[in-house]
Amino acid sequence: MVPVFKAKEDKIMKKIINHPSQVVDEMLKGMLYAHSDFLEGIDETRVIIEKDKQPTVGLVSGGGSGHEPAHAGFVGEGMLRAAVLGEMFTSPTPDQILEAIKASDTGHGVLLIVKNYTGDVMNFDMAKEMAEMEDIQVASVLVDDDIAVEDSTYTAGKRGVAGTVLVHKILGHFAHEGMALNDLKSLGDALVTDIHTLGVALSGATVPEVGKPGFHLGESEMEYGVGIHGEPGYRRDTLKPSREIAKELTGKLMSEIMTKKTKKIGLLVNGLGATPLQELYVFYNDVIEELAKYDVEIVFNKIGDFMTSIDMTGLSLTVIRLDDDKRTVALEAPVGVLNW
Amino acid sequence: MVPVFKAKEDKIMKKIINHPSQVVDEMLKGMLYAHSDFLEGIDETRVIIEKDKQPTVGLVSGGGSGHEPAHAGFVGEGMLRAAVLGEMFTSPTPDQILEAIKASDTGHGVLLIVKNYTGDVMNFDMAKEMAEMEDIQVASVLVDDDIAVEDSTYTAGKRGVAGTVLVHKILGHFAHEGMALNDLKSLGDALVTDIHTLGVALSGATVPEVGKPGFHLGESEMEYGVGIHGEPGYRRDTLKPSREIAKELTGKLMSEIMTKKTKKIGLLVNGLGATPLQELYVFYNDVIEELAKYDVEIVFNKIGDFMTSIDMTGLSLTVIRLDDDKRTVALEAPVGVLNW
Amino acid sequence: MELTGDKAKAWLLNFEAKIQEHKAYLSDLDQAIGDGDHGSNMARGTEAVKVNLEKIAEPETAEVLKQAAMALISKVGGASGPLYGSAFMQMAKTAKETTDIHELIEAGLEGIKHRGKADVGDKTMVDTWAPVVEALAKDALTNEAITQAVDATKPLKAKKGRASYVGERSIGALDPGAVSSGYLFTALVEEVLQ
Amino acid sequence: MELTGDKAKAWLLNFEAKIQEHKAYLSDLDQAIGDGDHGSNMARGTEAVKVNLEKIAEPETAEVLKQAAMALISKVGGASGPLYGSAFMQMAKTAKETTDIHELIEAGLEGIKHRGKADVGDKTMVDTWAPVVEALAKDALTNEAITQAVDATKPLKAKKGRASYVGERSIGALDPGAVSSGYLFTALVEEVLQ
Ligand SMILES: Nc1ncnc2c1ncn2[C@@H]1O[C@H](COP(=O)(O)OP(=O)(O)O)[C@@H](O)[C@H]1O
Ligand SMILES: Nc1ncnc2c1ncn2[C@@H]1O[C@H](COP(=O)(O)OP(=O)(O)O)[C@@H](O)[C@H]1O
Ligand SMILES: [Mg+2]
Ligand SMILES: [Mg+2]
Ligand SMILES: [Mg+2]
Ligand SMILES: [Mg+2]
Repeated sequence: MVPVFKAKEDKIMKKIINHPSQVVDEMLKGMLYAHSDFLEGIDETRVIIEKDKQPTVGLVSGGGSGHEPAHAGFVGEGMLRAAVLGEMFTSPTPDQILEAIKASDTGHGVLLIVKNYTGDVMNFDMAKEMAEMEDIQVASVLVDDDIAVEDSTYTAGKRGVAGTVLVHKILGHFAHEGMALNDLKSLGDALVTDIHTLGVALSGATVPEVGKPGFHLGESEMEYGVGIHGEPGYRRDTLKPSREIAKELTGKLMSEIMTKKTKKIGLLVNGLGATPLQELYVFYNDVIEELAKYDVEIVFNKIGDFMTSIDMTGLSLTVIRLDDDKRTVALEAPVGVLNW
Repeated sequence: MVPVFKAKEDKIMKKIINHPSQVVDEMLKGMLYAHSDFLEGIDETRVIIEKDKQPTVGLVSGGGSGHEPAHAGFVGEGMLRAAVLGEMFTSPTPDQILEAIKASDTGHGVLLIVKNYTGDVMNFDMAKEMAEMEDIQVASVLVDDDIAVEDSTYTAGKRGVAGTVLVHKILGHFAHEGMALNDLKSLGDALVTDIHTLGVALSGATVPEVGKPGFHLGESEMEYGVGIHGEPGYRRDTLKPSREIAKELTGKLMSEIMTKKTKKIGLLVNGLGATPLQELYVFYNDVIEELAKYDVEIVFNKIGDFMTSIDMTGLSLTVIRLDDDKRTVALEAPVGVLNW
Repeated sequence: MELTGDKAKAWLLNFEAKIQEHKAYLSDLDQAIGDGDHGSNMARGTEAVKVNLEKIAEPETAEVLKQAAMALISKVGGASGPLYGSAFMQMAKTAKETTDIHELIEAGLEGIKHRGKADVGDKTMVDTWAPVVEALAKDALTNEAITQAVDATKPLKAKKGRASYVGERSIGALDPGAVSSGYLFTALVEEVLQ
Repeated sequence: MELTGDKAKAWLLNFEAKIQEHKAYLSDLDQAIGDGDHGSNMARGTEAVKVNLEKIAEPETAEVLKQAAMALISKVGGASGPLYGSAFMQMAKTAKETTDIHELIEAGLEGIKHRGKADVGDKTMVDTWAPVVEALAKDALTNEAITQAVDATKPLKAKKGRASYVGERSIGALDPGAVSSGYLFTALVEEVLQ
């Protein structure tokens, strides 16, 4: 019996797990035990899929584990058809994605929603090529909402973070309404250009198999612009009051979204895993007061943990352009998933 | 500008807040900004209440803040009519509770759902007496699900913890169906004897105004039987694998619930605030495997953060007896609240 | 001895000052066997008492006690709010008939016992109030008597309130509510009895 | 020089051993400019390669390379899985026509470039593979040449993959994929070329 998990540097990792290498599989088993009324697994894979598949385009998403409730918590009627779970913070492999695609297709094709990371893009691309060889229609939408990262030919481009969940919800609604694959793809491609996110961290995330935080922040430090895998951000600073964090994030996000003369927006305040809900609301209060400076109407909001980074403390703010009311309707539509 | 919050011993508290003394009010403002479509506040109080009040018994709950989403996250159609928010970890005052009672009454009376702490009991009692003087029918149900605490005439009795949320849901459903106050009270009194909870902590919670954790656990320590305000538990131990924690908690809880020849149960795995959802599922997996030893059917489950203790890492497991299918129906019924 | 309105006001303002001074100490005591908020709870409450009392130009005993009760009930919360609140509410009611200090404090003690169902020896504020009432009956309340009552909570095992959860581990610690009540009565000695 | 089936198998088993030995080092390199999983990704993948290869009694070059590709594609994930996987898949396809080592590795490089769109100088595994292909063309692949190629990634600024997020801060660090590719080619030198 190994009662404690010695990490590097002999630090003990405080987690309720059995063994670092078993976390993903045991979590998956736990999910299937808990939600077998409407979800099932696919043998020999780490795919979680709806039991009851409507004859519509199937939305498949996924990525590394560690972002729970993303993505399995969003599988169900009106959102995703299947989620593919990779190793912790590591994209799933093409064969697993392929199984999810095959099982999700009802003859209407499959839409992949992929977060923009080199690994995810390549693995989903390979799966798409394999599925096409099996004559399944597949399209994909790439989400790259994280404006902390420069988008240029000299980088891998912006990352996909919490805004991905809004893409799941909006496209999931239209798929559920019977929209065709091509139309979903065009709608999705336009949508992702209207979603922008910025995150801050107060501490790094600890991958169980690594055993120590991905980065270390000093006792009075925070970092602006972190990614959801412990990617470093654009600035390290002393810990600031919520009001100032709200000011910095809304400022950057609004200047991005106002390039399109936006009149209506939606907000997503996303906890990164270990942040109390009370802090998300304190922060939301500051965001709203900050937004009084802008001539925009807030027509949608969502506050909670949606795209986490294991046990990171911090949050992200997502702003989505909602001038097209159809998007808002899609966001507000009832849905049969666990964690929306 | 005070960028960092110096706590006692000059440790800096890492929270996304503005000032420790403003957390509750700013959180409340954030909630009201976010959810004004169906929730409203009552001026000069910290009460959050449904806008649209059906002509039924109104359920009022509340307690200290720091347990978010409890209780405001459970206000809405089919659950609570109003939540009264106290200071952090401190029961609200009778005058605030009275306002909630007055605003919740539609002539069918008000049912108070109170967690069993001396402070909560006395403040809600005083409010009840005041309301009765204003000719409002008021009954109350006391929740004391925490079996970590001895129940004897020599203690304040068992504490009310995460199981309270199940009481909200079940009684909320029947209130919504039009059940009368007296019947709700009897049903509730019976119900609370069938709900049992045990918690474990891997770290203490930090009340913003205190600035340091309520208790300190060593690098490789955990504590069994903690309360949701940092009350100490029944045993401190070295950190154990999830499987063993599941064994200890299910063992104690099942021996409590099996005194009634239970055949059907429901499970609630509740994160205490800073525990990643992935760990809750790993733990749920172990609970299910542990329960194979017992001749019971699991007919309901819920996994997530429901009754937190600010930023405590750890979880609680609640077992509820569901031999009466009406309870299960009530738990499964759709509901118009934020965080169920 | 009589509690005039002026004396009542002076007493409670003195109490407020003592609570503010010892706020951190009270919370530390509560941290050890409770949840660490007794200092901030009492500070919040007595500050509200002060605000209410400062509005009263011509203090009248029952009114002073009632304003204190209202402030404590509506600002403290937790266990101590209803307890101190009930004590002052009972005192206010009694003050309509008599302003004898012994009878008033005795009424306060009844208010606490009625609300909290605690008895002497349960390691609560009752363990300060009860000996104080006895001493007042003999006209013999001194700071020494108060300190002695407060200190006597140390060896007790808590049977009521949050401290009862720690069981045996409460032995050896002072009860925070007994200590804050101690300040109430030292203030009484200073402003009224001396 | 020809890559026989036996040599191919020996090469990949040697590669597996090197990866397992340097697993922690590879993850540490990745921690500095990426997400710290390159060691465990490659360890998981090459272990699967070993399992697949041990099942082959009479190794045939194309089959060995294909089995390696399948294992890498289905077990690694992340960025390195599809990249190494595509490399071996291209090598397997080419091996049906020629088993010349230079041509095989060149095909592998094409697979990586096609999949990852990276070029020489982007601070990726391409910066190991490209000089190796050139050296093989001149029949001059040595451990020194490999080390030189790997070390040359240090001063580069990452333009592809996760390391590109850290921008300037990637300068001065070795690229983990370049290092793991270095082990691949040292294994080639040891098992095939010497
Ligand atoms: N049932 C009771 N009767 C009398 N006094 C009590 C009772 N329960 C608690 N107390 C007193 O209240 C004090 C704690 O008050 P406080 O910390 O403000 O409230 P809480 O326990 O709700 O945090 C205890 O030290 C004790 O003196
Ligand atoms: N576009 C690319 N082309 C070639 N190699 C790449 C590319 N992107 C990343 N790499 C290589 O992959 C390595 C990282 O692999 P790994 O850590 O396993 O995957 P991930 O970045 O998904 O965590 C990098 O060190 C680099 O050598
Ligand atoms: Mg990775
Ligand atoms: Mg308290
Ligand atoms: Mg207290
Ligand atoms: Mg990596």
